[in-house]
Amino acid sequence: MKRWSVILAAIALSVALILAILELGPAGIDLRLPVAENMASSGVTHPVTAVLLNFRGYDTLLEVAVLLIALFGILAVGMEPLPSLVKPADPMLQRLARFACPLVIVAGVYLLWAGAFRPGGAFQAGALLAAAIVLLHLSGLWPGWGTPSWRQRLLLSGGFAVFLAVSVAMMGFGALLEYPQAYAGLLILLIESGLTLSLAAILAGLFLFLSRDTGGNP
Amino acid sequence: MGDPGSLAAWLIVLPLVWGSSSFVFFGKQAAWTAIAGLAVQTALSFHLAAILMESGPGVHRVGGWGAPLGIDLAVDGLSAALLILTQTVTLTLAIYARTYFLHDESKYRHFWSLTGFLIAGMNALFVSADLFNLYVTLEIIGLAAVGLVAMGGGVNQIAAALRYLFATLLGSGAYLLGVALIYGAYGTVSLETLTPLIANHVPRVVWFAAGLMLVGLMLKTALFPFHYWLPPAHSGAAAPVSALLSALVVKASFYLIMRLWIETFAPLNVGYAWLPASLGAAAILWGSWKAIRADRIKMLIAYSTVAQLGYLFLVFPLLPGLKAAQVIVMQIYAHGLAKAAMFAAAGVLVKATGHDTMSGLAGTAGRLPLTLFSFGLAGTTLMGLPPSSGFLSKWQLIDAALADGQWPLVVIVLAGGLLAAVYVFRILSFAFLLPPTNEKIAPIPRSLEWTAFVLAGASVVLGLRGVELIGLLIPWGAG
Amino acid sequence: MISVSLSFDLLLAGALLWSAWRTLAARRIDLAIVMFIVFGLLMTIAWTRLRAPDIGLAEAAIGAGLTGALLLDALGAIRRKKSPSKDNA
Amino acid sequence: MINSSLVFTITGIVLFAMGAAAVIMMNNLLRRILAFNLMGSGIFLVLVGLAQRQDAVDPVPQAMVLTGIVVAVAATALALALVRKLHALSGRLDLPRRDNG
Repeated sequence: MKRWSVILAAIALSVALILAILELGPAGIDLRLPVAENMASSGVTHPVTAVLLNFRGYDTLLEVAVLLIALFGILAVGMEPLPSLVKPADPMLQRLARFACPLVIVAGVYLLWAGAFRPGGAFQAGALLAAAIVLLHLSGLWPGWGTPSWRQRLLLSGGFAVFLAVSVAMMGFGALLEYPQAYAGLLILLIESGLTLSLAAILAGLFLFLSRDTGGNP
Repeated sequence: MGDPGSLAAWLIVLPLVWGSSSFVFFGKQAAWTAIAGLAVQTALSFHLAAILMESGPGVHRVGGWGAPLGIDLAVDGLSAALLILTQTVTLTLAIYARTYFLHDESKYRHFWSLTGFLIAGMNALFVSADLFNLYVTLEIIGLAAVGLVAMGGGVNQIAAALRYLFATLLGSGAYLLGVALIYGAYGTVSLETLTPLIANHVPRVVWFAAGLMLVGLMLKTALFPFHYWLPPAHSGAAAPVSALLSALVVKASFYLIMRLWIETFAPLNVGYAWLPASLGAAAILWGSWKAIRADRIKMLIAYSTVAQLGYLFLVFPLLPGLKAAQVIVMQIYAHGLAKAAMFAAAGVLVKATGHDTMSGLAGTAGRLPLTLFSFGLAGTTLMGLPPSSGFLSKWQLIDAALADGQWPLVVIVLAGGLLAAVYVFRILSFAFLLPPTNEKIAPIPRSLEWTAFVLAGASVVLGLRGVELIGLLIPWGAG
Repeated sequence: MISVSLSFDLLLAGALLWSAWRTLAARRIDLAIVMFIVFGLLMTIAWTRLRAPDIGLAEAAIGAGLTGALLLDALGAIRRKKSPSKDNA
Repeated sequence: MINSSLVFTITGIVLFAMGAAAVIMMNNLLRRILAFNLMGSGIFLVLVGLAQRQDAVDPVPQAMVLTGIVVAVAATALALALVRKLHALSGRLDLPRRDNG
């Protein structure tokens, strides 16, 4: 009964929404114009990066806060250490991981640098670095994380702290995140570099704190 | 940092600073850092309100771009009222929590960082003027609250946290789809830019978008029948967390509904007002009934929250209007203060008797008179007895409803008050009338009892000083 | 007359819906997770069709990659936890 | 005139409805997490697709979706942590039908 009413509601919603969007005329406001007009003063040349770290940089600041909250939540839940995997990691996999990791790191740094003028940026770069760490972990070369030391905690929250500090410092120029035009590019690169490191640590942490598989004996 | 906009920005930044620093430097000083930060925030929020009364609403253009390209923060009397409530209640609860968690420090060490981020998210929500930015603040609040419920890690907490998590994710999903449709229809998510556009023309898809956002936010506010996740989450969490969640967190998503429906979505109110109002009436009756039948103290208080949230939605047919906004703000204050006091008092009772059942209360009145007195004071606010702030909010609601010819609302309000009296007296009768069965009553730090009393006292005293609070909303009504 | 690119889009949309359906309807949970990762990779293609390469990169790395790894790891942990208790029973 | 943006917008709407219905109906918590992610992907498709229905690239919704993807992975990780803990404590992968209140 409940099942069928949910299914019917879902179908009705889809049909109604599809019909409604098909009759929709053009939007009254086109944000591509102001984005294009202000690109020159944004400090980067790639529009998505300009929106992400300048025009709507405040969203991004809060989004990093969301990631940190998930991390706090995972740590607060307190995972118990698991019995370790039965078979030790495959030496073939280890060789592959050792070979792939430098490549992934280079690719990550490239993405970070490329974000200023073409697709890429801190999030993709951080995710790639995190993937490298997860790969090392899965091949038994990187232990899972238990309770983080204060150094680890500094690394995890450092990118956010840099972002927050820059945002607040800019209040001296008028408002949160109001970069002076001449330094916008530099400040964005500073924020993105910090974010890349911390995002790599957080995203890998989401995995490694959860995994809690210390790699050795249980 | 003299203008309201910059003050609002500081209210978002400060809790992020102490929240993340208490993550890096765990330990005893984490609590004190949080309390110091909250004290500064409280002062700033009052300062903000004072400036607002003189100079009117303020705007902070983040990044200096201005909407619709950038994101604006907008502060008016309504947001200032909620900022003050949030900072003061959290400050008091932080003092309570420091003592409450003193002996379980390692288990609850993430309380401070999660609370910091939670408060930052709430402050950000109260002042954001951008639909997508509001989505991010909703996620901050939702995930931080889920983390707080799960903290401690017992089976019941984890199950309650999961139920809460799926409810909040489903709610923000529906909200975000609404935002996506609105961006598609108008090309902007800035409230300031949207308001004239929506007043001018409403394509059909925008009706659906508003409906999705309303349902999503009602789910997050635990309006009946979407309340199923609230009682386990609010009753299962540690007492300071229950107090934060019941007093403040559910009000955040409600505030957003109200913010949208009195301004930007006001042209859509005609079609939707009856739905929240009738659900609100059902919430009052159902929540009170479940509270009367509850056999655990914190479950009773949690169901009382379900009922009290109903009053907020009851006001919808009277919107938009200054009077209705005043009723809502007074009810948010009355319930916020009273419910924080009740959960704080319940925390004392649970700590003292060692369990959470109603029968365990037998004879506690003689041992913990101040706590039971606080509970009773908070109870008068929930019942709406004079001179409490609860009386003021319900009396204003009746007054406004009669002026508008909406007499069914009056019946519901009166019935709700009677039902509240039944469940409040149920607790008091266990505590006062039954002979003590439990000889072991653990010693309780005085500061726990006193913070509960301060909150309960504030909920009553506010009834005598309601004029100032209501006055804060007048610049909003004029502007 | 449907152009080549539009028919590719329709095919891709169909594949997206099919993989989503399989994710939800698969009897075995491990197959559901694998179908979800397939769905993530199809999403990556859809983002390039929508000329959103930034999202495509993020989807591949985070949506399909990290989320998939998290899900598989959780499943592994749950199975590892389950098997000893089964032996006892 | 139907174009690729509209095709993916419609796909997104159906994905949202499927995902949301499954989040409500399913009992297995891992499946509900999968359904939540499908629902999220659907929303992201609508956000970008509908904004670009005139066939012009719009960087603003694209940046919003990047934000949304990161939020979704954060929520997924937290949900998985809770599910794993629940399983470790109680051995079950679903929520009890009715709470004991």
